[in-house]
Amino acid sequence: MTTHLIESLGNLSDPLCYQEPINIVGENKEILLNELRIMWVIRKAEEKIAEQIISGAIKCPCHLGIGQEAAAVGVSAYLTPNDKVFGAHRSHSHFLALGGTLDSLFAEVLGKVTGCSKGMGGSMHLFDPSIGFHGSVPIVGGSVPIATGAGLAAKLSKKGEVAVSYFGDGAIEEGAVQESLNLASVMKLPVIFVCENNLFSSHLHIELRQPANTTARFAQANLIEHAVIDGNDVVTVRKTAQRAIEHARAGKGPFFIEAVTYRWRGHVGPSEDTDVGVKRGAELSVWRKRDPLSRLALALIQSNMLTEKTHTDIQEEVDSQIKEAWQNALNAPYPELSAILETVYAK
Amino acid sequence: MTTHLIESLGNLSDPLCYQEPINIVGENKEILLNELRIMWVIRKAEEKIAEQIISGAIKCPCHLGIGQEAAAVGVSAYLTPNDKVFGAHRSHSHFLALGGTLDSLFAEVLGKVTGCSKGMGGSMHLFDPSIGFHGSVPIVGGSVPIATGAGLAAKLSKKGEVAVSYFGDGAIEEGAVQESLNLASVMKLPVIFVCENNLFSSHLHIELRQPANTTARFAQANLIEHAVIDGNDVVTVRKTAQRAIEHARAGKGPFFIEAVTYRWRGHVGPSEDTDVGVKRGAELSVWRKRDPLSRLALALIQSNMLTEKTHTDIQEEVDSQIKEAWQNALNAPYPELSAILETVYAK
Amino acid sequence: MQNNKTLNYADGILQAFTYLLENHKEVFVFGQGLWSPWYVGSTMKDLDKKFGVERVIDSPVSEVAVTGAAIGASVCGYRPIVVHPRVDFMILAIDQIVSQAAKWSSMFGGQVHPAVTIRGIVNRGGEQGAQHSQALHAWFAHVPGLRVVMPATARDARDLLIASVLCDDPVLYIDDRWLYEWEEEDPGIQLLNLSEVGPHVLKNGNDITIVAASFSTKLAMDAAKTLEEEGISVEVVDLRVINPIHWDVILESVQKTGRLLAVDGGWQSCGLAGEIIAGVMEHVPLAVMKASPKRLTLTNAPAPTSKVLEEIYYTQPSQIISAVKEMIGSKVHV
Amino acid sequence: MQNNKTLNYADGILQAFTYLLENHKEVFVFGQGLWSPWYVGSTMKDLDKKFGVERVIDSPVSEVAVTGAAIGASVCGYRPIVVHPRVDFMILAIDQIVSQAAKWSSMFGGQVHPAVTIRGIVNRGGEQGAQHSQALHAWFAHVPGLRVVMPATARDARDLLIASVLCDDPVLYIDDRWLYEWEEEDPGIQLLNLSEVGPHVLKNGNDITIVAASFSTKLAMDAAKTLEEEGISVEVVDLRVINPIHWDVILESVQKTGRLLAVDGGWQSCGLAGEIIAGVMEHVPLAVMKASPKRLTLTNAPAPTSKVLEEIYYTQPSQIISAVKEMIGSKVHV
Ligand SMILES: Cc1ncc(C[n+]2csc(CCOP(=O)(O)OP(=O)(O)O)c2C)c(N)n1
Ligand SMILES: Cc1ncc(C[n+]2csc(CCOP(=O)(O)OP(=O)(O)O)c2C)c(N)n1
Ligand SMILES: [Mg+2]
Ligand SMILES: [Mg+2]
Repeated sequence: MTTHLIESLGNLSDPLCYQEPINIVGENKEILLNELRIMWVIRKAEEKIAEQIISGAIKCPCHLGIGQEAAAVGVSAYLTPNDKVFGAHRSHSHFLALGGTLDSLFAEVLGKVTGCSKGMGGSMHLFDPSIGFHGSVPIVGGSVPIATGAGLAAKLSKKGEVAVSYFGDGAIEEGAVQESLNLASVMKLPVIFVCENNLFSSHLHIELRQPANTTARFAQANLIEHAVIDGNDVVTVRKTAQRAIEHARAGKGPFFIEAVTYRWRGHVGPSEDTDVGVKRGAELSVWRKRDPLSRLALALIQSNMLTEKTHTDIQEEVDSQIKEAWQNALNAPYPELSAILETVYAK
Repeated sequence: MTTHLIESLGNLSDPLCYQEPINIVGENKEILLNELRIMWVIRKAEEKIAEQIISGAIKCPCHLGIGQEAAAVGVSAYLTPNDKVFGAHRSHSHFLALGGTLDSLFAEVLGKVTGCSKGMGGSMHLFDPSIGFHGSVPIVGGSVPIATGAGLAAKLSKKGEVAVSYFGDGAIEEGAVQESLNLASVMKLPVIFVCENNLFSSHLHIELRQPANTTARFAQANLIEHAVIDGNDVVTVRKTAQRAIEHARAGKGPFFIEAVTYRWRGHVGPSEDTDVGVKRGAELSVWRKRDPLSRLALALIQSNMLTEKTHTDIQEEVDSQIKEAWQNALNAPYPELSAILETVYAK
Repeated sequence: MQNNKTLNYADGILQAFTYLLENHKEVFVFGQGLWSPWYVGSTMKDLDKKFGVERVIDSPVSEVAVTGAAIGASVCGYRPIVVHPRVDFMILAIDQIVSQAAKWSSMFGGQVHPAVTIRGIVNRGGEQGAQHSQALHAWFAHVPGLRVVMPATARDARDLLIASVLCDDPVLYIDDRWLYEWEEEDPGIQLLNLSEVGPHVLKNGNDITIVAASFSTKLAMDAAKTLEEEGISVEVVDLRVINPIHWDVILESVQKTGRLLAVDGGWQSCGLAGEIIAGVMEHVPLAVMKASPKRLTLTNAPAPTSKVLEEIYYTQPSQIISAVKEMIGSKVHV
Repeated sequence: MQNNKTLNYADGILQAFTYLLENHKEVFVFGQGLWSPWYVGSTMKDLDKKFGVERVIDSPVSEVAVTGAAIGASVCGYRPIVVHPRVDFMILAIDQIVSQAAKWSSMFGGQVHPAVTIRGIVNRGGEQGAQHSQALHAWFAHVPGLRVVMPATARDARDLLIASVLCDDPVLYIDDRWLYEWEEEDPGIQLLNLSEVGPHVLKNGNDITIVAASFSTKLAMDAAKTLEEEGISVEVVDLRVINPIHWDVILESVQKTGRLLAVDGGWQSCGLAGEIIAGVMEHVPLAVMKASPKRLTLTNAPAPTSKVLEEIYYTQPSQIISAVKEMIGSKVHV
């Protein structure tokens, strides 16, 4: 096999491209409508969080993934609760896409004991093994070796489970991630590496941090099967993830998905960072047109699978779910003070 | 530019290949004879060290590079004392090839104050800025970021200096090295990365540690100019290094040389490790035939640039140098006890 | 800025960077967030614009390579300042700091000194949680070969940063965001020789010695003020440089007061406060002591996020006040 | 092996690995050098052959990924043992140990416990030099969330390794090559609950308490033997678990003897010996103390290579003997 080195994202990084409705030919309507609904849940949950940071109700640092919803939703489609998923600082979408509840997310962000991490984690430390979400942490790259180890566990226990490691284009610059790619490859571990390449690490564009704007180069160097895709097209993501998961479940080793996307909000918090990010101000408005939600919704409408009315209904239903969950979270109690010392060691 | 990913060393890792005399057509006789002589100095110095470990005179751990002499000699040809060279645990050859003295090497290995590190370093910590050798350290991969920083210094001072970083095929598995490759590439630093791929890290063959037996994959992934060569052919190494150094001096960024070679002795100490290394027992005797010294000597003899007699003379001259240097080192004093505390901070 | 009557800590740091970049061409700055006001507050505002992106270099998310590269540049004659926006991120580079920078002088017989300054910021509170709140200065103070600087005051924030960078040894300079607004009068830049800088008495007193560093010094000063009003005279010794520690001022103070409270913003076990107690108790005669020494440190747990928990997790001046009263009130344990 | 009358430290470790791999299918071993007797002496001999390369896994030179992967496997129900042939190499993985393993339980509200054991070997002397000689246990003892085990005796080497692996918390298990030949009588494997294991009195005495761990405990025992012959009765308290420390046995012993010498093979500043002094002096009434406490630690410098320097760099029993005599001889400082 001769592989050509991928040295550029090409059109995938050009915000003027991939703005049209996504291709849903042959796709199942219920699945698509469900994906649309989950993406709305994620979008609106994060908008709620943005609003509540501004209002002062939320104090903890929140990294919003608005604009990046399709990646998590597509990746989660073929995962089961026995699979082991790990995230990072920007993981609300990963958590919700797997079925994490709004109640437990909002409560966690507010530091309430009903939160998914019992109020001990906040936005950057989410955890719910019942849905297969085994933890997100904000040390960049920190969870990638851990996810790799979940892959090792899966390999040892021979039940066909897979591990999923979400990280960003910045994380690939960490040695921890590079070592993990080699380890997963040489040990043929069932790990799906999902790099959400949103072109930025904090304020810095990838071109200022790396010699090329694609990260799949490292999958190639480590002889890991890979795909570089439009991360804002939920169907493409889902199909790619299916391939990746089947590959891993079959014992063929890791798979690397580079999902190209863009975040609409700033690195942390609700602002847009257009004054901060090098290159960002000019691009953002164009990138907004590569919206994973409206591109799916429009495709559904054009194929008569969705009416404007139903679309509005979905959004209103989500709005009321969010409202209720937010209220529940507000009403929930804070952790006992003793939790600080009681959670340090196992009982 | 489309680059094909190098997924295998091919013949370069087959010890049955590259056994013939090296190609010296058009080469300068004096240069070649000098290279032959330096390789003998390195070989015999390390054999002396091996002998003196067995005798009990040397206590400190020594990693011998017997069989790998050509890489250092070839790389050093176009370097000046203003360039900044960094090594690792197996750096006797790097030190001697730049002109480090036998006296200061032997004394260092014996822990004497006349050693190149004043007896504070031993075999694994060599230092002589007067020849451009700025330090070797045994934390695997540890000096690679440091050499990268010497490249940054060279870039800032704009005098056309280059940095050289020697490391092994094991070191490429360290995150520190991976991060350095990206940093050097994106900042276009004048760093020559020299990976002496001897196929082993301690007892483990590269095929048990990485999905492919070539490390230049990582140069490719980082868009670094590179060459994969027979590291036991001093002329090829020298010509490649010339290209690399010119590239770096011209401000075109880093260069990665993968010099394929093999060590004849064990990972540490004088034994051959044939009972220890996975795969090693069978290969070693064949690899001995890809000897960098005899392949050059034979080429010189076949081209009438060298007679058996002169060759013997060279070796005898080296023998007596070694004998004298060893005696000097034995006679030298140990450091003052106060050196322990006096070297911790600058005065 | 130089002529202001008062100076705050953040401006002190900014002045130091400005002074260094203006006056020393071998100084450059390297780290994450330097081309954007990211994590470092106003302490590095517009340095990139003033001194150029060649000398104020933003970096990939590669703590090991960036730190190591600065060390490499330092052994080639530069005086780089590496910036880690959090101590938590800095520990990814710990091998380069501790096994490389701290050891090169010794390993090579004193022939080379990595004159690198590594700035790590303690940045906590605000529900940031366990991985974004660490203060691990005790680790670095454990290691011979490193100098570890923890300024408490605005002048020290500035003058000790300058001294760190001009010192030939590898220096870890740790500042705390909770101090950025702390002000004091400013007589202007003082050039100090870092190896001569030791603890100093920030406030005189007779009844008890509180030894602290960085933000804990501010807590101690706040507590001392309240205690003074209640007639208890506290001497506050600000450590400034926590490795190597110059003991004289500390020992003299405890000799005088007979009581020692060590306050530290790091964890207790094998921490800085314990070091102070051990060093004092080894050298101040037992008979001088009027009370058992005591330490106040961080709660022995990772940092929580929830604000209700943060409030009890971090030491408050009120705890210092109670501890002092207990030590003064109590007789010597007999 | 189980029925031997005596056991040495290296065999103790090997027995523990064997016991764990035989009896607990969720145990596996991961690290460098496991398919060859590399650095680990006889402590892991032929485990790969006995239990297969699927469970005794040799690894690339990737400390971060390997350690992190073990943590990952541990949160999925396994009980991995990571092996770092030197503490110096282990520190490359410190972020995974300290910011991940130590914090996951706390950060996630106690819902998950990384039951990983990380073995780091102190392997020094033999002119290996500054980067191959470090003993950084004080760093790890500083961190809540980690349990840190430092066995001194052969039985503890075995029983505490088993207890470490069966404990649900992340454990750092640090053994010292200089102890591998140390023997003692062996009553067979004892299953212990690690959270209940604390310091114990290894030798009774009345005149002074020496507190130590790991190889320093052996030094203390050697010194105590000589001192006993000279009529000085030394109590040796072996710490065994240095984080979290159970203080009772230590405090009781010093209460009894009135004198404390802390001996440690790590550096002094912010080290383990200072922690012992601080913890004791906070709690044992001043009036009980018959002499100022003292500590003997590593020379405050990176390890030299030259054997003439190594000889004075490491603490010798003779230094303990002199220190004890000075403390006993001297009156209380008044
Ligand atoms: C080890 C470490 N270094 C730096 C940071 C600061 N930091 C937090 S998020 C982030 C950006 C990471 O970028 P990327 O991986 O692309 O994820 P994105 O924010 O784009 O989702 C950085 C640098 C950190 N949290 N951890
Ligand atoms: C960080 C670290 N991990 C492990 C080791 C142990 N070690 C010393 S040399 C070596 C092998 C390195 O292999 P390679 O880089 O190929 O160099 P070679 O020995 O083949 O010259 C290893 C694993 C070390 N010194 N440092
Ligand atoms: Mg990104
Ligand atoms: Mg090698």
